[in-house]
Amino acid sequence: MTLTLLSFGPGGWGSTLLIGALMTIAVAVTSFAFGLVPGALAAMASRSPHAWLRALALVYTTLVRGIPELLVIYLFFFGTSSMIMAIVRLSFGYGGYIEVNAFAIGVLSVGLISGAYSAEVIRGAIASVPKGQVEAAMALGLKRWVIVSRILFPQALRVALPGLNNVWQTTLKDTSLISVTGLAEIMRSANMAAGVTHEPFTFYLVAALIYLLFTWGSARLFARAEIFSGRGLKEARP
Amino acid sequence: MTLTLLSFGPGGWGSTLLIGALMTIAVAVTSFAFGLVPGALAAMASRSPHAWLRALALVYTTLVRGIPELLVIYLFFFGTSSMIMAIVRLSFGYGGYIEVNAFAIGVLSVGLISGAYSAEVIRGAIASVPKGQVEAAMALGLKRWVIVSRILFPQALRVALPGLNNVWQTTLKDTSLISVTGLAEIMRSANMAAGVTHEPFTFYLVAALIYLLFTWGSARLFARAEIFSGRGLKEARP
Amino acid sequence: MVMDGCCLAADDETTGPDPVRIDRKATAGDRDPGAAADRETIIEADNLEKWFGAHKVLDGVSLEANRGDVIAIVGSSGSGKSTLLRCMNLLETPDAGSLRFRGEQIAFDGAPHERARRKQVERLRSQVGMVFQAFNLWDHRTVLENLMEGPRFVLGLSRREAADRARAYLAKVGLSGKENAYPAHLSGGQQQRVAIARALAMAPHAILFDEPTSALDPELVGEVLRVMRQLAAEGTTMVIVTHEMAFARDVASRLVFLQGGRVAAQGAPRDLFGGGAPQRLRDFLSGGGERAP
Amino acid sequence: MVMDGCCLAADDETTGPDPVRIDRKATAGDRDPGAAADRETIIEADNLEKWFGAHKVLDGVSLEANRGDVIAIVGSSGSGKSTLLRCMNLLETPDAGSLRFRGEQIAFDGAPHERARRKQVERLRSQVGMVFQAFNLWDHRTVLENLMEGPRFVLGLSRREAADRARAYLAKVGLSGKENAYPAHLSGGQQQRVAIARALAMAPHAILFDEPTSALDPELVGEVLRVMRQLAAEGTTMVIVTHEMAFARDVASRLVFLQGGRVAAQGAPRDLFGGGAPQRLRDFLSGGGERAP
Repeated sequence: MTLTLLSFGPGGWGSTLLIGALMTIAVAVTSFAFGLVPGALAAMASRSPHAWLRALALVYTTLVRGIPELLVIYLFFFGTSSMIMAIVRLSFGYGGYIEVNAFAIGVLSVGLISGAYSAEVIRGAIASVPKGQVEAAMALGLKRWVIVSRILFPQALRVALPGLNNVWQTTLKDTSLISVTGLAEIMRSANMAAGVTHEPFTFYLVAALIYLLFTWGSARLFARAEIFSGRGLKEARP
Repeated sequence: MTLTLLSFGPGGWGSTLLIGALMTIAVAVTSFAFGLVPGALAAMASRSPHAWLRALALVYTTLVRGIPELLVIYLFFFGTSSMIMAIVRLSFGYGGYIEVNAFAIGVLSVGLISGAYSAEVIRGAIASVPKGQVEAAMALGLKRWVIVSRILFPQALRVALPGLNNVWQTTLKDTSLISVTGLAEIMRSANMAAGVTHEPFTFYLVAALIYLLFTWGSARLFARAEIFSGRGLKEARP
Repeated sequence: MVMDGCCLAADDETTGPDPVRIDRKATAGDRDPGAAADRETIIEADNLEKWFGAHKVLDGVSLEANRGDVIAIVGSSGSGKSTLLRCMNLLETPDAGSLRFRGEQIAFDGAPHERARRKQVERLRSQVGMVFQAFNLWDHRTVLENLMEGPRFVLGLSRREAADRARAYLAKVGLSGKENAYPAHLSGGQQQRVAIARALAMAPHAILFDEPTSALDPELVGEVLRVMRQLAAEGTTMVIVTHEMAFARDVASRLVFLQGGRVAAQGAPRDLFGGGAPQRLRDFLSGGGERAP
Repeated sequence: MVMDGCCLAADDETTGPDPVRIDRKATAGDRDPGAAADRETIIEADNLEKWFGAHKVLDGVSLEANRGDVIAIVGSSGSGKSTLLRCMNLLETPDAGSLRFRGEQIAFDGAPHERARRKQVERLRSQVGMVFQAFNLWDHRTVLENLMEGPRFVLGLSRREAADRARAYLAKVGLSGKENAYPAHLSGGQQQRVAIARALAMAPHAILFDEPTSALDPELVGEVLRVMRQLAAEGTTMVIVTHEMAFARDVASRLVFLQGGRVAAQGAPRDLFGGGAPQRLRDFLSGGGERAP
């Protein structure tokens, strides 16, 4: 019976779950990548000589990290729709309810959460690059962007990878919370299947296995990236 | 109007929110404390000479950390109620629906999540205590539990506190997910108020502020504990 | 720098004002009315073997420490001298051989009654002090608390009794006034003296010293050796792994030279530092070993 | 150990087979058909001042490096010698004074046109090589890539041209065959020679050396000094902060002695190492300074 429920044929939820799994990957990758932007900006701001930039970075990371992820999503969901409705009402006089795009809200909110954690990882990684590595590049007359892209970034990435792996895993899991906005990712798909079939445990278990598959697979990718970026280190001697 | 909504009088949601906030603290503290038990056990198991104990600890932490928190709660909620219903049906022949206690399920699931993260913190903290500190105690003939409670534990705690602070903050936020089981903590209270008043943004904002207050307050407590446990370190010289 | 400092410290030991330049055996005999052969045997290690993986660190070492003995164990690094010392209070468990403490056979790992064995080992350890190279003071406790821990929780003294005893031994190593300091705020030499006081506070039958001055800056070696010299003069039974040859020659009643996990030579320092030493010990003494004078 | 090794290296420098025992000024004059006074001035620092917080590190230092000069800057630690060197390619920005590079005035921080200033500083730096005490090779790039980075991204050479040039300079410092090694797999001496080749690959008008042998094990100092000696013999303009007095005496055309952020003495090494030195320099040379012979 369980196998029938999970099949791809009629009466089976296989295709619903598959589409949900793909949607989860899409949201997670987009959110994580999008989150690297505020993350990198906040990391740079926290190393800035300007106190207000440092304060801004601190407020961003502290606020986002101190509020439950689910609440951040709710705030964005209702905040954005209220704001858009207000704008539309003022501009066009239309006062009805406007549904905002769940994918966009999801990426925005989960991405900003992800960014708050990336910021700390990136900040630490940049700080870990010895000053002399950059000075040697400056002494050759290399331009600033060459130094950042070819010296600072590759060396910081090496240190950042384990931390970014953690942030990625958290982001992947956080996408499950977007299910509350109605986006049909794997969690929402399992929800629906559970509600219709009255077999919640089965479907949540399948969803859990899919998440484990994702975290296991991405951990392997990160491990490879770490080996690659660690080339040239003493321990990596052939 | 917002002030009326938040007041403690009739038509105000003040008392609902207050009770929700207190419930959040109760669940969070209980879950965190309960989580220290599997956390400490897994930490010890991961240092055990027995391979199967190490494997068990690894499976526990990997599984729980790889599955979204919300899903862990769902699994426990539906898993436990199915199990209890099955037992009751087999024992007493009663086949109706049995609601399990939401507080208990919440503490059980969030506590086990918390424990998976505590495990890593505790393991690292124990490993950080220099071997010589324990050997010096053994050389005096101190009994094992005296060494653990008076030498190993206080020194490990010092190292563990920042990590435990992180775990605590995550646990506090994770309690918001228990709202899906119907437990009236702050998130659920805000949900209800939002649904009745159609002012979701206001109530989610209030809930967010309450969480920030909690994280800020507990961070201060942890900072004090760190200063206290750091006495005797070189940097702490008066 | 290192060699200079070391030589200075050693010079200090041999030429400085020193009231205790005596033949240890003779003094011990003087204090003990019986003949030397009658003195109680504290620790008796017989044919100890110890493997670390595929490497045999101890290859059948026997050693007997009688009351009042000051035994210096010397040898190059890797000769097994620290392992031998650590076996003597079972911080390392020997793989073969036997160990007797005041005549009582000590069981090793795998003994039938694990609980009984552990109790026996704890009892043995409480009667044999140990001073480590890295001091190993508990850095979350004050100096006084470091000294009180053993008397309170092993000997069962009250907090007040333990504190009184701790203060007495702290005075003995010249550190009165440091009761409430934390170890991290003391110099290395002071820390090691506290560690010696911690061992003394248990009133042990013998004290094992595992390279007690090797982690110290050269200028701090002297203060620790002075305390050890005083203990020797008072008849304390001591087994000392050391690189301080001048100290070993002056203070030890017996010198044990380990090489490759075996006792390559042993005897009175007078004899071994004279012409009577085997060639390989002479090689070691003439600078082949580390920090030899 | 440290002192011994250092002295050995210095001995090696003075007594070893050495084809380049020459008066630098004279040779420079020989190569350059004009008179010494006509030689081009590469770097001209005038009355530089630098504060670190409330501490004045440079207190009005002037220094002129002409083409072919080998200037050794000596002085005890804290005398400001590294800061002076780092000011000369604006790794540190002086607080007062002026700096000219081949006659062109270099603007400091706070100049009206920040963008123009940065371009000028980058141009200056590309024409002045720098060798650091800690080598500062990029450890995520191979040796060859370390040498290619500047030629490719500053001088605009193609990948192939940069690789050819890199190989040539690698051969010059005696490290052919190490092209694909990563810095972490080389000895300190080899790393420093790669760092020198990295500076040379930019064909700079001058190279600044910031204590190039201070981070090296004593037995590796010689190989780096040998390369620097060869560069000097070829007429490379060099400014060297160093503690290697024997090397400074033999190779430098001019010795600059810094004390408390001021030039306390300068002149030909022959004169300063002879009787003509002021008392404080003689004190420094006779062992007051670190690692002086």
